Amino acid sequence: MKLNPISLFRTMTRMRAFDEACLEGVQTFEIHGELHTGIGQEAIGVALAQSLTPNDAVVSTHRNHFHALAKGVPPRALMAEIFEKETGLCRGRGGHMHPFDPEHHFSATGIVGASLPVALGYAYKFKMMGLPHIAVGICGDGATNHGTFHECLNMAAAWSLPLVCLVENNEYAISVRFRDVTATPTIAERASAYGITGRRVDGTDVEAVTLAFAETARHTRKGGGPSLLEATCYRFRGHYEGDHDNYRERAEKQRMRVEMDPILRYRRELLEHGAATEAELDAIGAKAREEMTAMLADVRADAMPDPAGAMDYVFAEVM
Amino acid sequence: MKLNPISLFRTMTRMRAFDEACLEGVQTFEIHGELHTGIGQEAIGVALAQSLTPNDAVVSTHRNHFHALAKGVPPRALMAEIFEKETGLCRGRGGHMHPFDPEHHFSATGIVGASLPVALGYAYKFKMMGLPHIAVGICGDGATNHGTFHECLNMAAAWSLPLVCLVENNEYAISVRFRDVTATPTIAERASAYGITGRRVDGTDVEAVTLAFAETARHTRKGGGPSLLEATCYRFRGHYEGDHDNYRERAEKQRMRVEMDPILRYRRELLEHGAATEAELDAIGAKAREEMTAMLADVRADAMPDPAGAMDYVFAEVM
Amino acid sequence: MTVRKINASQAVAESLMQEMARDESVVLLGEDVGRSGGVFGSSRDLLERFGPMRVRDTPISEMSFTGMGVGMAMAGLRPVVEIMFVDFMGVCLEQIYNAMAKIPYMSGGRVKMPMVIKTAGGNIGSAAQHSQCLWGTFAHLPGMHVVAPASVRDHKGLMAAAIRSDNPVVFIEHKGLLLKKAKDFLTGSEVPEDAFVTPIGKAEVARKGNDITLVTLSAGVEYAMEAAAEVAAEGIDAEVIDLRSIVPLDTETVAASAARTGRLLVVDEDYLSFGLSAEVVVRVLEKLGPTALRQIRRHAVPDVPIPAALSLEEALVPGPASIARVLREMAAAS
Amino acid sequence: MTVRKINASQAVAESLMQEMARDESVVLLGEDVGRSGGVFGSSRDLLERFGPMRVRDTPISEMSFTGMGVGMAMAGLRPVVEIMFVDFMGVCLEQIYNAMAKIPYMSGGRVKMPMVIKTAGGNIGSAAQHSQCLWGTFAHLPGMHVVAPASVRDHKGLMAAAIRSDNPVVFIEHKGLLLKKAKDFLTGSEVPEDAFVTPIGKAEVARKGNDITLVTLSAGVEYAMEAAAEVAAEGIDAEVIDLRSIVPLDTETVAASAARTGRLLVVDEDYLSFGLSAEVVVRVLEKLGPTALRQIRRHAVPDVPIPAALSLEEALVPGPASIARVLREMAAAS
Ligand SMILES: Cc1ncc(C[n+]2csc(CCOP(=O)(O)OP(=O)(O)O)c2C)c(N)n1
Ligand SMILES: Cc1ncc(C[n+]2csc(CCOP(=O)(O)OP(=O)(O)O)c2C)c(N)n1
Ligand SMILES: [Mg+2]
Ligand SMILES: [Mg+2]
Repeated sequence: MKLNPISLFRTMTRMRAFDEACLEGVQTFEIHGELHTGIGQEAIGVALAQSLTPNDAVVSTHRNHFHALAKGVPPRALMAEIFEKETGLCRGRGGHMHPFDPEHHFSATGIVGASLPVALGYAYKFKMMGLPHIAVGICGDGATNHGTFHECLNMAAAWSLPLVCLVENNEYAISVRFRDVTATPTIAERASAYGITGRRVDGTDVEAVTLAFAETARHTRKGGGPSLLEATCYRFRGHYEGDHDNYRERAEKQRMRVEMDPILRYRRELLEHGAATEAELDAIGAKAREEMTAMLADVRADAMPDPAGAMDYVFAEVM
Repeated sequence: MKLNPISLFRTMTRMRAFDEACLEGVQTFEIHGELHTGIGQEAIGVALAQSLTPNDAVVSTHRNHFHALAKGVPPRALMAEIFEKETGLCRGRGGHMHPFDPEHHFSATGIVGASLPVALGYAYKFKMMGLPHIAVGICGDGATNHGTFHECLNMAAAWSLPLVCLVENNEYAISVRFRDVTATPTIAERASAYGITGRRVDGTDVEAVTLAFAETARHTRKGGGPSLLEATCYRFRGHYEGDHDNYRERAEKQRMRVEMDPILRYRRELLEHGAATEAELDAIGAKAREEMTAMLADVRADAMPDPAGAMDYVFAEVM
Repeated sequence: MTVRKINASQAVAESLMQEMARDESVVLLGEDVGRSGGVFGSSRDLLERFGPMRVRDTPISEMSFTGMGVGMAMAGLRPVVEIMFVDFMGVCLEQIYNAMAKIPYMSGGRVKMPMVIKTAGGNIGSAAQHSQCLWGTFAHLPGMHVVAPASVRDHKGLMAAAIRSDNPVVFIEHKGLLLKKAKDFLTGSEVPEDAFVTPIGKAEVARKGNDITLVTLSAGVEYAMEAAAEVAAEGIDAEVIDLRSIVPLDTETVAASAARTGRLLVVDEDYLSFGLSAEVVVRVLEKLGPTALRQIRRHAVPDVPIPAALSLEEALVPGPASIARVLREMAAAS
Repeated sequence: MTVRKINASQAVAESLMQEMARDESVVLLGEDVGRSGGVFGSSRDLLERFGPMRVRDTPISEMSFTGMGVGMAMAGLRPVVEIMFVDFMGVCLEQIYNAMAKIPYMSGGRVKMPMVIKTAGGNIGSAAQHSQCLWGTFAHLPGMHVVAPASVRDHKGLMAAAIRSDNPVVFIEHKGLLLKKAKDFLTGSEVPEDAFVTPIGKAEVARKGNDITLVTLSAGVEYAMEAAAEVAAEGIDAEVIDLRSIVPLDTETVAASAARTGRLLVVDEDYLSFGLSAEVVVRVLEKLGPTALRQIRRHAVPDVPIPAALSLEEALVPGPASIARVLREMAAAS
């Protein structure tokens, strides 16, 4: 796989700018409820974007924005959905935790542990139809201790379904430390319980995680059965906006924000290797922020859903 | 551990005679609903009986009679419960799938996958109180593909709780073959996903399974954390009485009933080693059947619960 | 069209067979649906005919294979997911009500959910964890249709409707009906051989009558027909309405009858409180006015887990005898 | 006894603290109950005080840690199991209704189940999977008490009652009340410092009135008090009844009021159908006679998943304005 460093950098930067634009809506209460940003976890989103085909399916979690963008969900409609506008992906009914884009085979769920089963359904269909697509089920470290992790990997392996289980291990499930509630030091090693390969990669090293995901996806796409990829990372903000986040040491957070920022890391690397100049990278950042700021302005101008339609869409039209 | 062969043989024989007595109630419709016998799986029951202390806890499944007997639940009250009599362990409210004996720290559930969580609660209490007891959660091969298997072993291992997970692998979950729906050839090997030791033993070899369970229990009792023991076996009758059981080849069933009958096997062994004579073993068998036949007659004479009490026991008396 | 007498489990299996033949996207999955043909035989012969990708025996992983059904439906298939007994819904309700039932709405109508949950309920002496009906539980949670057939004919026609529906449908069979012989059905067991659809949401008047409106469904209809026949000899003329589905609830048909009789009896094999029986009563009052009924009675399982002993179960679960008793009491009271 | 103004999350935390101090067998477990003190702060400071064996942060394994609670209760402890949001009950309902709720009965009274499920419900703009109340769902399934406090005082007293009860109790807090400031409670926020118990099963008349009986609970009480105050100025005198618990349901208090006013309004933040609202109406009619009420109204979430957009949520969920509107309509109608 040939990587385009500038493109990797740009995609990460756009993702972060997207979430930063959303954050503005939290300040103003335009976004109420608990927004979960992916800031700090951009490299994993990029890894997805690099390897998926339009026909692959992705089922994500409460922390889904970057996965949606990676899958090709239109950012404008996604942001409008996060702001719960009638123009949103789901006409403001779903909200930030529940974006559904059937065209791009993307969906998410706000229930931990509920993403893998749905991904399994896509994988089953691909296998049944003999299609060369894969289904990616994404979950956090916390979700891997949910029973569905076991059930889904078992079924996928027993029936050799094209499921890639991508775990974003940011070491915390809200305040609960992974190591305090998990019997093994890594998630990848649990793959052996399903006779599949599990792999762990630094999810803040954009090239490493991109290559690892690409290999994993290729293996599964080629009929190798399901696979498990654990990408380590760190969540930069509270679990949700409004989270007091006093369960993580300030020192830890500060250190991690420097050491594990995928954008900063990659920036340093690109500069070191002379792959880009400061000015070029700054321009990419500025352009991304500009794009998202403009998008935000647009979205803000959109209408909220009309209360008269509150009861629409519960059931499909009768045949 | 010093084994008493005659006692092992007798306990198995009594267990089988117990279930055979119950079978008579099925013919006559005294027992309606779907009775699950353990016939063929006696050796595992004996293994339990040999190693548990009165204060240990056992949480069993739909196929629970032998585990109850092993834990010291009074056979008379158990049989009366299976016949749903007012004299039953649970006054006829529970029935054969739901015997509860708080005095002997025994309970069961008719829901697959629901036994381990409850056992975990006992294990937690033992650890919290610093008691030297263990909790044994029993499940079938089918139940190990349920999410609770993963969740419970993970928690037990993460917190080092005294839980023994005993799996009776009889190769089938009703009609579904273990190998068709399971990603690994054995269950024991899945222990590595929890950093604990898993062991597989021939559950129709009464001495082997007794020793294996004893070692497993000792390890956990001594503070070694949870453990997993897979005991292989074969269910001799249909999943429940009334099951057409046409999903298992007749030839397979016939062969297994010979090769994997723990009582026959042990009988041959005892005779070969001159540990007992045919006459002695026959007498043990006859005595067990006599005992259970008499018990059955007693139970049959017991009253059914009075309909007037149908609403009792939903709630505890108000404080 | 050829019509034969068959039993309810055959009717379901036949409907599945025909719908699967008709539409390649229909897939059946669940425990023991394949090699065994279903613990009640309601998926017999399907594995042989359609193979293991379309008739899938699953491990005991209800939460995940229910969610797998959700994913299949989103991917364009029409999954029928069997949860063997309705009592087990506690292990997979999450995917049923938070995903299957809500995704059409949450997606702003962009995603259809043509999925059927096929399950068996009812009391046949199987104690607290293998009895129950629980249609009230599903019905309280918005976004799914809830169907419970009574007649053999409806087992076939409503299953076809459920499969063809673009809405999620919970299809609750009754174990007692599945085990009943064709010849023993009071509501008849003549079923056309060809595929047909019974529309979801329309109640059926199983017996016309003028004195008391008796509303029920599933096995309750058989019990009610027996009771109604019994009290008819005594001059009590009950109208028996088979709801067929709880969501949608055909208030129209019930209210029209109750307006005539002035007396409403709801017979429900599910738990009494916070369920079907109160809802039917209040829907009728909302339609006819708060003082429109002279008599209101509910006859249901009185908020107690189902006991193992038959002597106790019979004391708690509505049956022909207890229904006849209630009808007599109502007739005597005015 | 010292009385201070505190908010609802403090009241719950204080009650837990006092009950845990009083009885060593009380154990709290759930996600984020320990190091974080609860996502709403309702278990703050408990980990520091009682240590990790009695205040246990769990992995996201609700089915199993709920079952662990069942085992703990059988082993003689008094577990309080937190399911963070009531919406997640679909992953663990099995252990709640098939084990916790039924074991006392299934054991013929031999096993007690002193267990509390502590969870948060209610609509505060969190969309379909993080809103909902679902008390109707629990209440339909027999064997558990279902409590939903409104006043700050009751948050403390009912939690103490739930913990001391030998029966399983589902304790549903309302996210909106947990986030509300002490000074903003219309029902007051004065709470005694010492431990006390509010009996489960007795409704409270939050506001006396003669024209309309308004029955509600949880945050609905605050909304109703606001609405009642508003329409009082227009000469409409509503009696507001805070049910406090759904199981047991205090029909006595409701019926006594409705007998006086002849007009019954049930305000329910849970889904409309097959839930609390119809049950209250029918219980009253069963007590007072089928034609005892001049007016019957239900105001609840009209069987639709909760939408994300506030503009839509507000159109669906009962609030002070919509309640006032219904009260006016009722007053105008007769
Ligand atoms: C079944 C369920 N339990 C609990 C929650 C509440 N909750 C939302 S996110 C979360 C933590 C998830 O942790 P992890 O899987 O590691 O994902 P992360 O937030 O770290 O990305 C919890 C407990 C939920 N949504 N669903
Ligand atoms: C959650 C749940 N799903 C399905 C069932 C129905 N059922 C009862 S026993 C059983 C098979 C269990 O297989 P296994 O665990 O291997 O135990 P065995 O019967 O072989 O002893 C099934 C599917 C159930 N009781 N609970
Ligand atoms: Mg995490
Ligand atoms: Mg088995």
